[in-house]
Amino acid sequence: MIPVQDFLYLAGLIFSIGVFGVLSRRNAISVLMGIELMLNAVNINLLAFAKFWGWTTLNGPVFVVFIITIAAGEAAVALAIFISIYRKFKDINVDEIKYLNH
Amino acid sequence: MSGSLKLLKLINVILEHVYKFLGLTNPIPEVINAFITAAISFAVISVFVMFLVWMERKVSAHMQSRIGPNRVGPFGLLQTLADAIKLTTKENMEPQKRDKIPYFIAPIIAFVATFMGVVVIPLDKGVTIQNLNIGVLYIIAITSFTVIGILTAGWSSNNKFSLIGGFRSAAQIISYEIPLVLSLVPVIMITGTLDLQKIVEYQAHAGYWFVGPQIIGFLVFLTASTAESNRAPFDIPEAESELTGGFHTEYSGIKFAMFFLGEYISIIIGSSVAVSVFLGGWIAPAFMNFLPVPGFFWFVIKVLLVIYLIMAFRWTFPRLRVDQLMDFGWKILIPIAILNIFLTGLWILWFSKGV
Amino acid sequence: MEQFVFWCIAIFIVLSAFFAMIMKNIFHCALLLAAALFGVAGIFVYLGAEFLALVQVLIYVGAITILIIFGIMLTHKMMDSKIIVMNKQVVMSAVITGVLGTLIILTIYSTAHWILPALKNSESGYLTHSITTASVTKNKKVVTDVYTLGPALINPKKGFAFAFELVSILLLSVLIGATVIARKDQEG
Amino acid sequence: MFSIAWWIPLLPILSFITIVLFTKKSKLISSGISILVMLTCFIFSIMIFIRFLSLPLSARPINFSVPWMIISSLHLNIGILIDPLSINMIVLVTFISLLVQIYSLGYMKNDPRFSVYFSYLSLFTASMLGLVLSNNYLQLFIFWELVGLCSYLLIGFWYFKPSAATACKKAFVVNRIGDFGFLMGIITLGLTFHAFDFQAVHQKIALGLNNGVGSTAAITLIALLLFCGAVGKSAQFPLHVWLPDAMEGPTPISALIHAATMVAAGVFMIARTYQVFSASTVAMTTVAYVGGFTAIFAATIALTQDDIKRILAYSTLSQLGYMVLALGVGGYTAGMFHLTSHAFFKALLFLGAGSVIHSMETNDIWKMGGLLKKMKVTGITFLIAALSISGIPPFSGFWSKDEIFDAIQSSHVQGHQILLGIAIFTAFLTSLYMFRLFFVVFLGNGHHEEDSHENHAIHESPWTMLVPMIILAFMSIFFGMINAPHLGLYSKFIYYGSHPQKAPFSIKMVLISSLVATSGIILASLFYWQKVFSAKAVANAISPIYTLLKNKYYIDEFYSFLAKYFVFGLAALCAWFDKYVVDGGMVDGSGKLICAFGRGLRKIETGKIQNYALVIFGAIAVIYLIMSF
Repeated sequence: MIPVQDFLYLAGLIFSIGVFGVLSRRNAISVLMGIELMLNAVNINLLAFAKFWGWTTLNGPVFVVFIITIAAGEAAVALAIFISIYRKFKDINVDEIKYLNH
Repeated sequence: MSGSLKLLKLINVILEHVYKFLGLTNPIPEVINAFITAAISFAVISVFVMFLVWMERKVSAHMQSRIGPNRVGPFGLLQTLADAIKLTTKENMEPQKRDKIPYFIAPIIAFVATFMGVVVIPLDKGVTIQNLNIGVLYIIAITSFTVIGILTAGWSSNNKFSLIGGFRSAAQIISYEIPLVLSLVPVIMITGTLDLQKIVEYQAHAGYWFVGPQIIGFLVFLTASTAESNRAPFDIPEAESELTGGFHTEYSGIKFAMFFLGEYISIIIGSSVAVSVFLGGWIAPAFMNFLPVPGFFWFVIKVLLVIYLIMAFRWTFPRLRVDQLMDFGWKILIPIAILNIFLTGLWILWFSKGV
Repeated sequence: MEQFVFWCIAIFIVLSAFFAMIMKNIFHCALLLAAALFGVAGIFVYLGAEFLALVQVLIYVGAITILIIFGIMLTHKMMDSKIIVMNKQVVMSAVITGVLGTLIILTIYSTAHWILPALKNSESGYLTHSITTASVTKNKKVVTDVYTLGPALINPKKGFAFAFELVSILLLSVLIGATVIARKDQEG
Repeated sequence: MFSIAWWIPLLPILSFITIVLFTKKSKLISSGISILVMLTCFIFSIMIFIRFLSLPLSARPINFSVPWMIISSLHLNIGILIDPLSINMIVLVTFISLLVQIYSLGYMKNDPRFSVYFSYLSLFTASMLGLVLSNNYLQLFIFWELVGLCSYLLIGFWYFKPSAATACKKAFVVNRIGDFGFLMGIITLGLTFHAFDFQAVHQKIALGLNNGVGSTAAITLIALLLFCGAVGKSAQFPLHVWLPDAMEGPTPISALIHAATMVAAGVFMIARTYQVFSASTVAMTTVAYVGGFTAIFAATIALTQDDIKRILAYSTLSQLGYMVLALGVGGYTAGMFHLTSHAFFKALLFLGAGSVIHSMETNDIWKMGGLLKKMKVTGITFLIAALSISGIPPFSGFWSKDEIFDAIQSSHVQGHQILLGIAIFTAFLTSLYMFRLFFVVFLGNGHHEEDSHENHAIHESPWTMLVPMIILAFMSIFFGMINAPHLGLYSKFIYYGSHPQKAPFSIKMVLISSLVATSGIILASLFYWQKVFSAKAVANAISPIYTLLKNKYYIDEFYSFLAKYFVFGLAALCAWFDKYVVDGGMVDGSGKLICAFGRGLRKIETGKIQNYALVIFGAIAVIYLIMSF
């Protein structure tokens, strides 16, 4: 039996790494990757708590399903936006695209 | 208890003795067991693939009124073995500006991802390498890894033909994954399980194969799985006339062999799933019930028949253009599959009122 | 043994994720991300949610990563790894992330002793009452089964039917929206 | 049956809309619609009148009221009040309007904006009818302003003439001054009585006078503010300057609006709100003196003018002064009676003048002369009207004017003897200037040369113009007789209070007024017909006074002076304040302050999303740190 805090430590680490990526990467796609990592950390947390509630409630897994779904949608839209930005600026570095009303 | 199961049991018993001899105790034997099972499966599958390659060449020769390989071994049966030896001993040519690590792991990913699907295939009643209660989903999920291998191969080769091939392949596999899954959904709705073993048992219990009521699903699945394994007429990713060899243009020797192997394994897995889900798996046809052969035999026969069908496609249909391919997947297969789900849902509601 | 494998996977995930965030070649980053997400699927298996593990593999590894790789390929030239990948606030963000991560771990460490036993003991205790239960089941091990998860998703009374429908509408709009945004402008 | 009254203002509005939107292209259809509608309205008015006569006293007046809007406790209605006063007005307005529209067929024949002219006439008539039928103050005010708008449009009908454009602006602005007071009065009234319906307000006033609820001071204030409106609209002394200039409009307009109907709206309004006025002695006295002063003041100016329409305009002023005077001294019936009879003969005078102008194409009386021979119908009808306005018995002007004299005689207003003297002297002046006009235009030989009119030989006007004039001449002769002594039909119909009140008829007054009128005529004939005396000699003898009169007492110049040094000075002060204190200090200052803030804050708005995210996560970390200790 693995104690729940081990999962929580792991999730915390993944979350921090994701935050670091979001804050420091120039490339928009890397930022998106960071966000995906953060979402995954949350998923781990949700499932860990659900498990240690003794699966008395399905809220955790259901939320995980929703998060995964929404993450997929988010990734699709984000990449569509990146591609259309790339067509316009020939660049998808977040710190250089300041004005979107060109 | 059928023969093949006895065989597996026997392997296990022998292994246990070996462990005892080596003085090992649990839980390490589980791990080693897994490795050994994998090795055996790999060997069996490899031999089977060699046979399939021979078979494909024979089938194509037959369809084109040729003789086909006939020099090495009886009926040229050992021709593939010779080819395999040639491939593995060949000099490993690599592009100078390749992206080293991805270039190296790409064929491994592609091969391993496909090969992992073998785990849940129900060879006979109760005989599966590792039965999962969500087997169908497992196969679909695991095989989707292949795309990463293909994309990595295309990208890391630093060759625009490879890249375009990889692109097309990825787009095609992702697109056809949807009708593939959707065509399986009606059966899952009827049986109420994702376990391949249980699906086959349901057919045995019900007395009919799902190819009957789910003929639409079967056809969609067959088409989609053909496309999934990049076979003609859906072999756009490696269209020789346009892209030379597609994503594996820059691969040679053993690495090329792994892609090649992966493709054939994916055919085998697709056919196995088709057989398990739609063609009754290990169940003997009604009129041949009396024959004293194990279910394993029927399973292999059915798989070979389906593979023959897929091979026949290759020499029957012309290759589709890339936009036709996408249109076919999105505008024909998916709507048909969704309609099929809908009709099945109505059918289920009709026969089990008040569920 | 179990714990050992778990920590192996955990270290694998953390290292993959970390290198995915600092590597220069973004394509390698994407591959490492895929590895990390695959590892997370393994963690899901450890948590007893095999179904969700497979969903994770199918969607994150099979779809999102591939989408990301597509995005990379459409917006980058091959092998252009010589660019600066970090922005100017990298030190600041490293500090903040470090502080945040340390705080999270410290919090877990300091609360684990008293909150986790409470969680364990509360399986039939008072804490359960305060939670809207999607589908309470006596059988502790069936959660990974689609039989319980499916009704929990679409049961209109106890489940998440409304959220489910909302998500389906969201997905539809994503489908259309992404197509519209990414389509080349029809000039003229 | 009385609900057809709704259609009386509505039909002309519909006709206006139809003409403007659909039939503008066709002169025939446009004028046809307009005249037919007016005929219908006239018939409706007569029907209402006849039906009303048969109603018992207890059933009067008839009040239709529908809710318009409800603002908490304030219920605003829109409605129609049918009583003798409004019946008198609708019959009069529809009748004059009908005749003027027929007349306009001939007069405006060659105007390119013929259809527009008729649409304006329809709109004006609708507004005027709505005004006289209103059953509450707010509705009255709305139509009051609409009437003002129509007046503006019609004075400026020939907007390409600079003088017309100026005149319409002047009329509008001057009227706004009066209307401002009027609106203030209505607001004060609403605040005092919490009601706008005539009947409700008047009942409250009656009750308040008995119970001491509404203070007399408040009522005086309201009455004086309301009177401001009447001063503006009926062109009483300080605000009279717009009416002579308004003669720049087409002559039928002058006849309809600036002689017979619209200018009478002020008088009508005083009569309509008579309960308010009669509750305040101060207000009544003010009204009486303003009216009396306007009467003699305008009459003296009229003596010296050269423009035929201006003479008539000042005459109108003078006669309006009479009406206001009559109302001020308590002669409710006399005022309204004079209003009605004046409408006939003044409209006739204007139409006659229009006929003359139509053929002479000039307004200067000294360029005319001897027209009686060439324009017999015009000349005779004009003579009838002149006799009527001068108060020669038995023309209708005589009866109404005599009624006013009697009312002044028997009033209790302080100094009514002075007012009576003014009135009688004005009557003398009236006949003097009127026959000066008549003799010069129709009998004198004039200064014009026959040759210069070869191209358009002086001719009688077409029948469309003559028929209305003949009808009006008939009315000018006989209308007054309905209120002759011992007959008194009018007095029995329109009266203030609970029973008909008629000033005692005195033979002495009749003799005096007839004598005065006749002497005026004789004096005029001596000067301008027989040329026994020279007008110029007299003018030279009293040169300063003549110049003063000729220049209309320099009222316009005085107003210009006021405007230039007082209003413009104030405006310049305001402009300075607005420019440097409001704009410079407050508006620009606040803007500059915000800009300065913005410049400061812009530094942290980098537009880089990661900067923001850094701040957010940094903040989270800091909060986290704080919370954990």
